[in-house]
Amino acid sequence: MSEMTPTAAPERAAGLPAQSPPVDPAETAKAEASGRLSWWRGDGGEGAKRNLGLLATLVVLVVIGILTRPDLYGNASWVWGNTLTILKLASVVGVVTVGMTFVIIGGGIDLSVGAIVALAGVWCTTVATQSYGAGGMIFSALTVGLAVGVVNGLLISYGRLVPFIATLAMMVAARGLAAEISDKQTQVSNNQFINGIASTNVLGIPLLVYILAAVVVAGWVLLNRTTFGRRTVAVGGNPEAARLAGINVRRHTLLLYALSGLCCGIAAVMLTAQATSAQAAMANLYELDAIAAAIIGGTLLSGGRGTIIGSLLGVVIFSTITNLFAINGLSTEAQNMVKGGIIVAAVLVQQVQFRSLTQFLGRNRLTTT
Amino acid sequence: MSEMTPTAAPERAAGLPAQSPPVDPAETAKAEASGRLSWWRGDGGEGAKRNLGLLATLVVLVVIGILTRPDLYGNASWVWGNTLTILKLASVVGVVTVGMTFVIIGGGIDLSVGAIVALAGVWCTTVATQSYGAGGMIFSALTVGLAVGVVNGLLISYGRLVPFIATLAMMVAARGLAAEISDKQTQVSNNQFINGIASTNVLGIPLLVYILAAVVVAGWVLLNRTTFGRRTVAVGGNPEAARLAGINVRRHTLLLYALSGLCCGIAAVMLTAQATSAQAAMANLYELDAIAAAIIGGTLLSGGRGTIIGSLLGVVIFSTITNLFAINGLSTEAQNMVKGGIIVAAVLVQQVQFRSLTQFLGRNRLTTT
Amino acid sequence: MVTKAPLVEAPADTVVGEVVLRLTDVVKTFPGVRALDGVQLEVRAGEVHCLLGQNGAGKSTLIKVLSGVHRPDSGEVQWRGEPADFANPQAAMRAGIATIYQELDLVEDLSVAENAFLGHEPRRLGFVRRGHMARRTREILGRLGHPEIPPGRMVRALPAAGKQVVSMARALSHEARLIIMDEPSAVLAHDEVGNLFRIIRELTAQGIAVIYISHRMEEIREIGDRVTVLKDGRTTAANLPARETPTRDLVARMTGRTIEYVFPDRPADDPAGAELLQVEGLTRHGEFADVSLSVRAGEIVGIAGLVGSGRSELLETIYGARRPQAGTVRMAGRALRPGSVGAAVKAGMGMAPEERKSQALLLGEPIYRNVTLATFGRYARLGFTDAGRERAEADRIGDSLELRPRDVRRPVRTLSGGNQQKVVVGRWLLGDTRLLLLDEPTRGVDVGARAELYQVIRSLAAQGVGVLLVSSEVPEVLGLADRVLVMREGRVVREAPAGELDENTVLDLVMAGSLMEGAPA
Amino acid sequence: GCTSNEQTPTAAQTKAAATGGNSEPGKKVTIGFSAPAADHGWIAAITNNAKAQAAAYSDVELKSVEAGADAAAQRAALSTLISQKPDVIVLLPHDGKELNAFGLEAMKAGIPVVNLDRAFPDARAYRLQIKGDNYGMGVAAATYIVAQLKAKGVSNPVIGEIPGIDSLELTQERSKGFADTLAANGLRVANRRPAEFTADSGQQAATGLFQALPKIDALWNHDDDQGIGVLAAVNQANRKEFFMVGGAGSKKAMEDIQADNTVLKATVTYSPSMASSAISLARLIGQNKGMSDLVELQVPKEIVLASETITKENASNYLKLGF
Ligand SMILES: Nc1ncnc2c1ncn2[C@@H]1O[C@H](COP(=O)(O)OP(=O)(O)OP(=O)(O)O)[C@@H](O)[C@H]1O
Ligand SMILES: Nc1ncnc2c1ncn2[C@@H]1O[C@H](COP(=O)(O)OP(=O)(O)OP(=O)(O)O)[C@@H](O)[C@H]1O
Ligand SMILES: [Mg+2]
Ligand SMILES: [Mg+2]
Repeated sequence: MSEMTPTAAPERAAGLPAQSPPVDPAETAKAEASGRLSWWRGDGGEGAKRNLGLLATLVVLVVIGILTRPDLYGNASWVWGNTLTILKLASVVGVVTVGMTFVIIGGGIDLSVGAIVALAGVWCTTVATQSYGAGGMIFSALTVGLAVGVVNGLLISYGRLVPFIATLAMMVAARGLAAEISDKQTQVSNNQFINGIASTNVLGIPLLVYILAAVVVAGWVLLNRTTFGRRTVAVGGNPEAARLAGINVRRHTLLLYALSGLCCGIAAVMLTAQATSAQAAMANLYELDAIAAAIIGGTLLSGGRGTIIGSLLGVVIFSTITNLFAINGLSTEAQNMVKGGIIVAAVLVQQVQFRSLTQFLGRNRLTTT
Repeated sequence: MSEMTPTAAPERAAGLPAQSPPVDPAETAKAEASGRLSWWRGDGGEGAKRNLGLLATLVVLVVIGILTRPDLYGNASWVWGNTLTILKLASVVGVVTVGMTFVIIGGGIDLSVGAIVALAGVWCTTVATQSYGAGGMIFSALTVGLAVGVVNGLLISYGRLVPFIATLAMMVAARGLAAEISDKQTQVSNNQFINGIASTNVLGIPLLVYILAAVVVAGWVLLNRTTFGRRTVAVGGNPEAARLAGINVRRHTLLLYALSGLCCGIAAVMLTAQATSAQAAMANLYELDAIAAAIIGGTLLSGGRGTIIGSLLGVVIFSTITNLFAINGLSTEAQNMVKGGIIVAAVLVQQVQFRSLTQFLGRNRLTTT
Repeated sequence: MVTKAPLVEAPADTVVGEVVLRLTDVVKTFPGVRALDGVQLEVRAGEVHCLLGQNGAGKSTLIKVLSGVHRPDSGEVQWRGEPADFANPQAAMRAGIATIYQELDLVEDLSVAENAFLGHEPRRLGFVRRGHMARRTREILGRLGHPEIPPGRMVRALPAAGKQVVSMARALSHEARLIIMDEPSAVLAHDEVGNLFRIIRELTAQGIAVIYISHRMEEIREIGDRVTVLKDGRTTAANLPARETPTRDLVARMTGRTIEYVFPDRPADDPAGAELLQVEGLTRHGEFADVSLSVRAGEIVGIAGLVGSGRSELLETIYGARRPQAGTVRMAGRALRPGSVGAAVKAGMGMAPEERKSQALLLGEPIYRNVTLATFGRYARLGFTDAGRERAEADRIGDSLELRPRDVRRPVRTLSGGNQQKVVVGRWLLGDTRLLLLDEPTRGVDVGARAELYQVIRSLAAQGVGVLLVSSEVPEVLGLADRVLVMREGRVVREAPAGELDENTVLDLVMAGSLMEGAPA
Repeated sequence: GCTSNEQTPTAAQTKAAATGGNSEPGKKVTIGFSAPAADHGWIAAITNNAKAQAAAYSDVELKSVEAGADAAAQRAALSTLISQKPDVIVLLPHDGKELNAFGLEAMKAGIPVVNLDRAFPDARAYRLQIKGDNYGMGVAAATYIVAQLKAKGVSNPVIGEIPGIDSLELTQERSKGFADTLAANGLRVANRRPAEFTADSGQQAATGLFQALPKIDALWNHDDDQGIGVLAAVNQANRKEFFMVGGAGSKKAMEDIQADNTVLKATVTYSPSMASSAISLARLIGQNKGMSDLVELQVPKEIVLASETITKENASNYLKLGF
């Protein structure tokens, strides 16, 4: 079963560098020759297996849901609707997380995402902007997101600011600007097209879910199949090596933050549509959600490694947890305590599952050798 | 002037590794022989210079204060009182930041500090605890802080969780527990000794400032003069090397989080005394303040480098900014926009100042060669 | 700087010649790899026991078993007559085994003294005895022949060679009965190696045993007593006399075949074409000054010099990785934008840097992605990468450099040091590089692969590629290059065709610099 | 300003300065003002109202300091305020209990403190307390809901609740008033999902609530600002089987109630106009005057605004108070 041989240990704990068990080349060659190589092998072997762990966590969460609310889960149409609700709930943070994943893989961090969403949302719902119609609103949201991202990127790549500080400053400043623009009021969107984004279904599936899917697919292709993605991994994994290989590290860093800003712009449109309004305090702490989702999804905070699918699963796990609490009517404080436990358990399950799989395969392999 | 040869470039920007100008062995030997090796060479050369930059930033902030409110700054006793107010404001976050600095230098991160402060604060102000008097309250705050820190440490070092996720989970869980214990009510402290901590002055200086000073001095000694501190740098800077050198990396990591928890316990007492009460939502986002202060102070987010003095200056800069806004009566939105700008400017000033100092010294050295 | 006092106090109960370490049938597997597959080894007090083997043979793994980093799966380790099982590095250190690892293991932001005593700092009540520690470090450094390195200096500020000295100081700061050195000479220049050997002799005179790993046969002849040869994780020959065994025998046991350890012939007629690289008056204060040189298409130009003579900095500056304070770099007559790697690469330059881990490799990424790191853009269409093509190209490079293991999808992290080096050099053998800058390209590469690498470089030159080669091994520079520059303290002190120089002349130039009259051209 | 997109200040919520003898310009009064940083419409309206009311008086100078992120920061801000020697301080504390000590200090220093919205536990810590009735809000909402359900004859009704930030004491009080009143009528809350006073969080909390409760009869949403999101979620989930009661009393909510084309049928007030009143009364305190409609020579010690229930019938009366 060589195609399941793990190639690296789970997330590196503080100070305990991951030791990567290597793959037996002969076995791999054999497997390849006999065409048994499964589709997810090759480039993302380790990531794929980690993602299996996340899927297992998701399944556990759903099972808990079934056990605690058999009445609801007994109803197939409710289950389907609930699944869509979870995905809809995940969609906004999901789009932000895709951008965040690129930034973190590229060795940075973006604390300003929530603020950018708010600024873009507020900007696109001012009376003036709304007068330009849906096109003008979407255009302005995307442009604002992109522009703020570019400023982040410039500060970090050419101003040489530490990403944490630069984006923290941007977070504060962008929320301030959003409050200034909106006069701290909630700005209602009167545009039916925009508001419709959140309520339209296509083939029974909400438009928001399609948008999330499109962004995820685009992100996946960008990361795994393009030179941009390869540079991202190189820049985050070893910036000096990337530089000496002729990659323009600064320009690439700039592009990463711009990408994140653009994702925030998209998210702003989605969130504004959902709330049919925007205000300076919206998308509160999305930065934390996005970073947490990316990291639970296997992205290394220090850069150089991560997967889009993992990040997506991370977001979905978080929104499934929220949903689980909602359908069980848990109080906030109980909810928070349980949530902490679930996060820890999720990561542990993922690791144990991963390790025991490794061991199991290891044992298997040894007996056949 | 070999003793002034710069030893490393300023803060590494994303993807732009610091290049270390090499040292001329002959010159060094000469310098050594003649005993000309100056004090800031050797251990903390770079850190010390960076801290000069932070001081410069502070001075600029004060000058802005003088220019915008000459009426207030004309009054010496007001200036003195205001300085003490700034320090008092900095004291709680300052204590938390000392612990955070250790954790970050050791290669970790602690997102749970605010929550630990809240939990320890709530715990020590329950009716039951208050019945044990000031001693019991202080003891319980410290014990709770320490215990939560130890749990963090165990999860990270032995459970192999990524620090970001483990402490994020703890942040959520500890706030939940605090809400549970306090029943979401604000718990008033009726203990005059505890409340007195915030209102007592000794020799005209608030007790809180003495506490901050004591923690900072202890932190400095611990980091720079003990094996614990030196090993912290090793564990964060090169965990593999630390392990090969026979350091118990896991145990050390555990101790670092325990230390951070203990600092949170101390901060909880201070904050409770200031507010004469505690509640689950207190110390909101202190984690962000502490991390930002440490990083502005020159601590590398990736570990292995940082100074206590830098962190202290970072905290004081932030509270000076807040104070500046207060005395100028700025609105929140303007305040936030300006704050973002000031943060960026502070770091840039520090870098420019640092770079030009480097260049100046470099030129000096060349002319004598 | 000859020392009088003994470097390390020998443990009182040492009997020279007594077997201190015996390994029987030691096996260590990593999932999928048998790194050690039945190793026998016997080390006596007071001897220098050399370990020989190709890249990936298992030498480093073996010493990691000895130093408590890895635990063997089976087999027995006997330490001073008793079975030993070192659970962690601390246990091995306590038993008296000190190790200098192949990859530098220093903490950049600690001082020299703190690094030397990391993990066993002299202390009182938890406080580091800084004065005491500095004094002892100065003492050890002095005996290592480097009194100029200040104990208080951050390791970050030291050049690679200085760091190696600190690593050595750390090994000597323990009271050890056995000191293991994994390719210590790979980062040292000629005179430093002499220094190292002097120290080793002192150590063994005290009855301390030394395990010495190197790919340089001359060193083994000079310092070794007995040799054990590893091949594919097995001992293929044990306890051969180091001085008497013929090289071809050793090589045969390492590789299973015979290899001529010679440099490829230079082409009979001068193949060099038009001037490719012209460097004029290049200066970086404190590193090198007023360097002018040129490389023609198809020419191999070597740069010899001591460690610290500024060769690496020169190469990096030509490549645009550092910004010069004065001088110009031209490729084929066109001046390059200073301080821009992108411009250099676009003009056809490629550089294999000196430090593979920090400057060249993405350790977690697969081999093929490391090999194509500089060229993946060329195989891409409309920004989409072509993984199949990349793997094929990487395979080709792997073949020509004897990379092992050969599965190019393995993460580079799991490769042995020498094989990682091949990946670094291999990167620039792809694509249409017109000028190759090689900084210590054979560092840690075994005899067989080295010959292959020389062959590859020569044939590239034959295809019209210009090569600028920096190496601390003078024979390599003389054997491979057409023309040689000798650098001393940041200046070119001599330039001559390789044929006109011999090893001694170069060494004299490099060290004394008194032959200034004859140079520079 | 309001939850629609108008940028004009709230003229209707400031008391015209031309009524009664008290409006005659008197002794110059410097009022120090501090409220938490505005993170949602209601708090923003508080600050705006205070400023607008102060501007309406020629004899009032308003010195406002932002309260910062928490009680400690507000204390620091207030101490800079005190150093500027105001005649009266109007204070909306982060948390009354946490700032009790400050109130005592200021009162001792001879500066009367007008406590806005959030109370100090210690009566010596303030001169005047003017606040809304959080518990009463819950009572009012529950009372309306109970009456409606009775009128419709619903048995075993499913009641949902969407509070604001759950860790705040004011939220606790509102929920308690709601729960107590329901319990008195033999009802209970089936599920409560807290939001954060913002529209987007309201939308998400409501979406979660709808998943948990496939059928709802009545819903109380604590805050009309987050109610925009709740109504959006109602539309998106296509749920019309219940009626909803809002909270605070925003202009948009009143308009919706009046139009009667959404599930929002009523809202219970908690009006930010109290900030305007606080400034007016602070001025009187500073000038040592009483309230002209009262016989008393001084401003009373405590004023609690009743929470009123706005429905389609009376909405037009309240529209001018909507923020
Ligand atoms: N941590 C590891 N994980 C997986 N495989 C490893 C690991 N360390 C070593 N190996 C594998 O074990 C084998 C032996 O490696 P080792 O480093 O011992 O070789 P070496 O003899 O020291 O080679 P070199 O001369 O190049 O340093 C190689 O095939 C290598 O890929
Ligand atoms: N032992 C040492 N201690 C302190 N500084 C040193 C030492 N050796 C070299 N240097 C400094 O390092 C600089 C260049 O070092 P570097 O090692 O990069 O040169 P190099 O010629 O490339 O040598 P190599 O490539 O063999 O390491 C010199 O300017 C010198 O001042
Ligand atoms: Mg090796
Ligand atoms: Mg070099």
